[in-house]
Amino acid sequence: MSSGVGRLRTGLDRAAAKMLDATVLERIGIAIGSTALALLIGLVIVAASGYDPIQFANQLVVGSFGSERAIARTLRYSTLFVLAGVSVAIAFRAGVFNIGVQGQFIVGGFATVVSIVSLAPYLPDGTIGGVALMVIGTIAAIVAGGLYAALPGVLKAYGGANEIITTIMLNFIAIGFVGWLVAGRFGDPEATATRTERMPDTVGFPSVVFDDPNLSIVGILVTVVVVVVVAAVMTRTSFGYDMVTSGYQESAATYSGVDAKRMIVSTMTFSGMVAGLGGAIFAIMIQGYFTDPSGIGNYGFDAIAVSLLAANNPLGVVPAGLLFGGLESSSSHIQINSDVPVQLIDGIVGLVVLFVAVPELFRMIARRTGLGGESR
Amino acid sequence: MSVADYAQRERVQLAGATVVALLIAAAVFTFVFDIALERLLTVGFLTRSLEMATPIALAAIGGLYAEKSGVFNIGLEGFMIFGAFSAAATMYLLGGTSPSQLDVWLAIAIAVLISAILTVFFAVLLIHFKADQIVAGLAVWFLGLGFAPFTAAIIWGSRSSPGLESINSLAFGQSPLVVLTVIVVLASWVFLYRTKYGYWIQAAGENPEALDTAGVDVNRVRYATVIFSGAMAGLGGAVLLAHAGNFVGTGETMVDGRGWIGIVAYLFGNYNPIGAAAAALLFGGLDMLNVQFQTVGIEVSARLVNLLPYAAVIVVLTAWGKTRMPSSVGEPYESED
Amino acid sequence: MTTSNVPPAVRLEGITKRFGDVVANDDVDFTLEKGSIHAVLGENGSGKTTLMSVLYGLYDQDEGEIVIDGEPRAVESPRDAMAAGVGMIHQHFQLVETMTVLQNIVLGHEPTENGLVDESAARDDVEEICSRYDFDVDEFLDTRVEELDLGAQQRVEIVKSLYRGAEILILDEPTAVLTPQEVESLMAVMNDLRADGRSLIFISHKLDEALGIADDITVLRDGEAIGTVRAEDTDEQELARMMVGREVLFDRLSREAEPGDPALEVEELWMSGDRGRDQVQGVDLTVREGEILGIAGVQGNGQSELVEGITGLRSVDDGSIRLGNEEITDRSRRARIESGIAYIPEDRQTEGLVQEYSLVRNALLGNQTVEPYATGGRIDWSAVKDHAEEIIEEFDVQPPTVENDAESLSGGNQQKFIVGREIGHDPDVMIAAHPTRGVDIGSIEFIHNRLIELREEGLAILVVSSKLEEIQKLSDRIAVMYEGEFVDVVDPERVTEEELGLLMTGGSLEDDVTEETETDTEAQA
Amino acid sequence: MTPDHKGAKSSRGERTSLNRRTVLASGITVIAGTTVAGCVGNGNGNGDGNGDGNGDGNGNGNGDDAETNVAIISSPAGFDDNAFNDNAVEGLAEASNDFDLEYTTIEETEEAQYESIQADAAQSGYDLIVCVGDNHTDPLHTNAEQYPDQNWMLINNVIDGADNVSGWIEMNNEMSFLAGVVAGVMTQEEFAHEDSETNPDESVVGFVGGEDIPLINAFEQSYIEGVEWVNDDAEVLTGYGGSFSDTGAANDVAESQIDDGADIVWHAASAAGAGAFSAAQDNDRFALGVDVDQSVTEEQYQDVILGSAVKALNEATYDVSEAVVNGDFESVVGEQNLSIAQGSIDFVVGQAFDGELPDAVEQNLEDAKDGFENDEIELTCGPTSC
Repeated sequence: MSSGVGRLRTGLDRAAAKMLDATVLERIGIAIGSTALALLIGLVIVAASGYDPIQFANQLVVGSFGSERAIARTLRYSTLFVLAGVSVAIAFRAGVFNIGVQGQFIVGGFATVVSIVSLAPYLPDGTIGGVALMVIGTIAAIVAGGLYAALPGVLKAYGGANEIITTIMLNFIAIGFVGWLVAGRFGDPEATATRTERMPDTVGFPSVVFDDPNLSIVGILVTVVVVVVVAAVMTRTSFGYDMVTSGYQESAATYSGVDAKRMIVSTMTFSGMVAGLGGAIFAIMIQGYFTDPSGIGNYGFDAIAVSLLAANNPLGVVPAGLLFGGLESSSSHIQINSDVPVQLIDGIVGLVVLFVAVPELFRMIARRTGLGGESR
Repeated sequence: MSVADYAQRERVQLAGATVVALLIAAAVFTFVFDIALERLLTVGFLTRSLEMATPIALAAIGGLYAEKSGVFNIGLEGFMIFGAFSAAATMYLLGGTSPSQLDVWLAIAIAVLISAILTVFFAVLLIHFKADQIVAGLAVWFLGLGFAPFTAAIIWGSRSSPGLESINSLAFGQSPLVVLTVIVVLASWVFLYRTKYGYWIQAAGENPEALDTAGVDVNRVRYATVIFSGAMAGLGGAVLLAHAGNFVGTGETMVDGRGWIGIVAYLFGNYNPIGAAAAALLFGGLDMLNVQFQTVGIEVSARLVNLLPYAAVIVVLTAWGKTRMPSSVGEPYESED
Repeated sequence: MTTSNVPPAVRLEGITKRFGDVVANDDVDFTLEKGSIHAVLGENGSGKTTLMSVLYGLYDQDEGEIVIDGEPRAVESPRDAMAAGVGMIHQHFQLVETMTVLQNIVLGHEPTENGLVDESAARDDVEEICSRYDFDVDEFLDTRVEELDLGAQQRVEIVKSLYRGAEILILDEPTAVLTPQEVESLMAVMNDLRADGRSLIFISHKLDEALGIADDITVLRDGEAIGTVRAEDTDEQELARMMVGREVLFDRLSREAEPGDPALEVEELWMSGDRGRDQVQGVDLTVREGEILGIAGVQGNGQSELVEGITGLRSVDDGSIRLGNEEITDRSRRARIESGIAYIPEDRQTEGLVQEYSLVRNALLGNQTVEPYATGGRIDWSAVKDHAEEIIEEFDVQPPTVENDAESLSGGNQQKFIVGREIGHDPDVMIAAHPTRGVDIGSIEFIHNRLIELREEGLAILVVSSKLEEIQKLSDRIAVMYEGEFVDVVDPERVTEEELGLLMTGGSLEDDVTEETETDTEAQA
Repeated sequence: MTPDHKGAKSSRGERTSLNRRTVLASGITVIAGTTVAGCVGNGNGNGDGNGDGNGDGNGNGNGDDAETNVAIISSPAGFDDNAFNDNAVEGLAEASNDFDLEYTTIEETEEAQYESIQADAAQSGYDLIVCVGDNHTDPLHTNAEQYPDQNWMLINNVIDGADNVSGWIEMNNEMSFLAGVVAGVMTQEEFAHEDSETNPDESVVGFVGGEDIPLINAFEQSYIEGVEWVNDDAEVLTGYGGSFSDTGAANDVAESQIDDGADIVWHAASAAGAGAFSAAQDNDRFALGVDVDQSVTEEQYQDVILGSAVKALNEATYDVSEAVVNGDFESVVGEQNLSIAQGSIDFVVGQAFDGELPDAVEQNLEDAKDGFENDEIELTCGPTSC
């Protein structure tokens, strides 16, 4: 019985490795192909349902990159998708399947709000106090996200509990438990809706470059820094080498001196830290307080798709996150400006993900059309 | 006794211990809160637990077959959504807002058929095109969340259907679909462990080469199980709908995570159809016990009690973590010929 | 055995099989007479298994014809092969571990009644086969395959083929995983099968086995059939020449330097393994500077565990390990690498290399915390690349491109790369487990010479191998391991292969080959 | 959700509370068989031509050139809830029939996006933006200031000091109280209709909540107070399904309560509430509807829906739209109430029970309403939380 988890890993590893095998160019081709094919099918459905597909396509573009507001909106979503996507990529790259990013994101964001709200009275008002609070809040999120991810890591490493299942369960638990806290102990008695107290006004990123209350260049910069740091850790440090090697071939990693169990825990922790940071950005830059987490978007789940679209490469997560951010943003636009039921966008995202999973399909298409004589 | 048998026995003991613990907890509660036990453990409680477990068990059986044969169908949730929606749409097309019982049964059958047809595409992507099973399965969920409400909006002008019809109960208030599920569970156990096709399914997941060299087409077996898994998830969704009587497509839809719990159920049940059904019943029972607590006024936060099954899964996986997963899950099989 | 008026059981004519640019079988002819055993000999990668896979329908030949019992057959799948009466016992058993022996035997050919598998009918049939050939398989029909040892699994495989009505049996390197006793009983079974009129193809790279059992021997080299000879008309030297294309000398390499101080000392080591407790039972050993200690033994007698215990991959239950004067028993694998233990692992495919990594990235494997490749956790890739290029240069790794993925290299070149990398650690102790397994002859010699050179340079080397000639050729002393213990320590100059074989299977020797005086079976090495 | 505009128009004329049922119900009477565009409105003012084909269905021939454009942003529960959100949309649909007005629905279920989507809508040049749900309050604080020339309508809260926001507080507590009154009366009566009957021997009623959140807790508490106002000995069984969309969960909660003796169940579970109705139907008991006349919106359960506690949210959106059309938005700025005193919270008898309920129901309802109008009844909970 003992090898169950290991075997699951091997199976999934192989699937993941298959994605990694593809060359960079091929990956990009597949990503573009998947997206194009999914959009094409989406347009056919739009037409079949009696709407104007050209109009719809136009709104997709306008809604994502057509105006300053649209771009800001796209970047706002993308920031979260990229952070959550990087978090997923870290774990998947190391062969640990962290499906719990959503939960870590929530726990992180909640930790930010709680720590800031409770410490605010003890710190001076004004910018300095605000910055201090934000730093503390962000650290709290990173710690909380890391710990919440470390738990399934420990359970997997030392208890043999399949992390795919435990992290899914921990998502439910995070939503339920944080929701309980928000509705009860940490709820704002003054507020009529279910939410915590608002963080002080001094907590918030400055609005420079983008004239959007929920997007700040600071958030984008933090995201970029995270991407660069994670990419550098993966490719330029011993820890990253240990991690990625564990993902490719656990036995070789062990041979080279990696403590597999500790690696699982550190990978999960690292992944959760980034997810928690995403939660902090969400809380500080966008929300300003914390609500019932069941109403927070599925960033952690979509991030799995983002990461896989990017072949679990932290740098690739950026364009993939932009794509998802753009789709999400145009869905917002389409709501305001068209009659097409917005669920269609969710469906199209599903199609993108589906096609991303099937590189073979595109290789076949490439072969059939003679666009690239790719041999397997 | 083999390791697997031993663990199996531990699992049975564990399930027994859980039930006993729950009963003791219930007894303590009744004492502390001065509530009569018979108010808590009613026939209705049993009926509802069974009904709650039914869709989960069906999806779990489907997922279990697919995984036994080496294909991880993580898209159960999505197929359940499609199943529930197809059943509602069929019922509506057959009988408008007041379909007959025959329409209900027909709708269930057609929902299974539609889910099976959708799964054929999925199976081709997984098996022929060697799609990444995790990602493709996740995509099915997204597709279900998107296209089922979308189509509902086209048909009804709303993501939720108007009230349709739910299935009539048999004697003692039991749903015929619960009976159907019990039959499916038993039949799938017999099929898996007592027929040659069951042998092939097990071999396809454990050692596909062995099956191939025994002259059986591995991928054909896998196509069959994957399509079956979609059909069963679809049946689960249709059963859910037939119990509820209308389709709700808002939020996470009426399926609301049951497909995921289905996966957990068969892992919990260690890939044994009866074990999976028992796990589904355990989850259903826990959920309904929570409802009973609320009804009789035992003051526990519903939100927290709702988390019990999830916590239980984590504890059990950690303490008895070793689920025997078929060796070749997730690997596409390519016959050498 | 050959009868001229009966058509041969199998005739392969002009079989050619290509994989991409690689020609695995080049216009091979092969004839298996009815009621005979025909050995197919060849080095690893010579095309033996490919040829048999063509016959068994696992591969389609690109050219050529398969004639079975005088009839040309299109064998496109194992199903076709079985229909023609051909069964194959693979090197990796084709058994479903979680299913019972009986279920495995009948898989794909289950007798059914009312739609259910008729277990009792199956049982009767299988028991009948077992009694005919005196197999013990019927004693554990309801056991799960995963609980059987390899020898028993192999017998299950044979019964499975017979159950499917195979008249022609292909055994792909059947002895590789067996103990000598099991090999003996396999030979007896093969004899019985032949006597019963079945025809057998026996794939091997062991000359003595082929000579011992076969009627005819066909030698393959580089995908071509070099020739077919009658076993009674040939000898080892001729076969070896056919296999490798030149004379092979089993010469020991001379040594000059005297061993120095103890570099590695193991005392009273007790270890558990995957198969249970006490896989290593109180082993003592010492390897001195400038000395090669060989550990001989049949696979599965605790050598793997012992090596893993020393290298830090597996925890020990009791005892101590010292490197020089330092106690390292509780150190992690990484700490041991850093303190100077190099390790050529048993399985280069999964342990020694990351297949999808380029050679540059593989050059870092194990060196992640070693200067100058990594300083304070930061990797200096240019230093790593230089290192990779040095290895390639010095160890003649082909093709000499550091950007290539490890998986694109042949086994020998992979192994040379690993040896080069491990030596690059500048270690005090080198542990080499099966350093030349599955490696071509040229690379074997290269690796052997390097190990000897290192010994001359004062390195303490521990070599584990199941190849006796390798052990004899390299070692200054040979410790023989049996059932978790060192049964004896012998002088390679004074011991014969037969004597070693006897020790490895639990026998004991006259005192004259034993080095010094031993008090008991727990030899002080 | 195309309104039955004949019904809508006629009902507009009769502004008495007794006939309000037709108003409240009209919007959702013909759910089935309408097109999507009917649901999301008939086009909009942003140059989108898709609405044209469907515009006629709403009796609005003006296509895209309407004078007045209104946007409505959902609460986190989203549209298609057959209750709260749809009720608000309903008033706009009516207004679009009566005036040269068009509306667009914007569903946003993530609270974090409200600030941004409100701003997006404000930038798109709508004459009025309706924000459904208290969750919009915080973001609207910012946006009302940010877009001072934009007319806003906020349902469930007010923005203090903002002169461009019409804030509507619906007295959910009063509505819930009325439901409790009816439940409290009916559980004591001996009453049967078709297969269903009450159990006069025991006074047990049920409450089925959606998610266990303060808003719904306020419903629960006020309902209990209503029941106890009628009948001190009555027992109220309460439970939450944990979701606003999982009908099965609501069904299980209701069944459990009915098992335990409840003969009347009321729900505050949005779309999931249908599960409570089916539980009543399957177990031959009765149920009460919420927000709108659910004997109309959930017609197949009309034989068990004794009546519904309703609020004229549609009137509120209608009225504010009308004010905007007439250039008279100032008249609705500031705090507005949907209350019993205003005649916009009421209890309507189910369509299958017209004239069948015992007189005690009407009597107690009148007493309760009088009690509210005369400030004689004090409730523990406010309209949105306790």
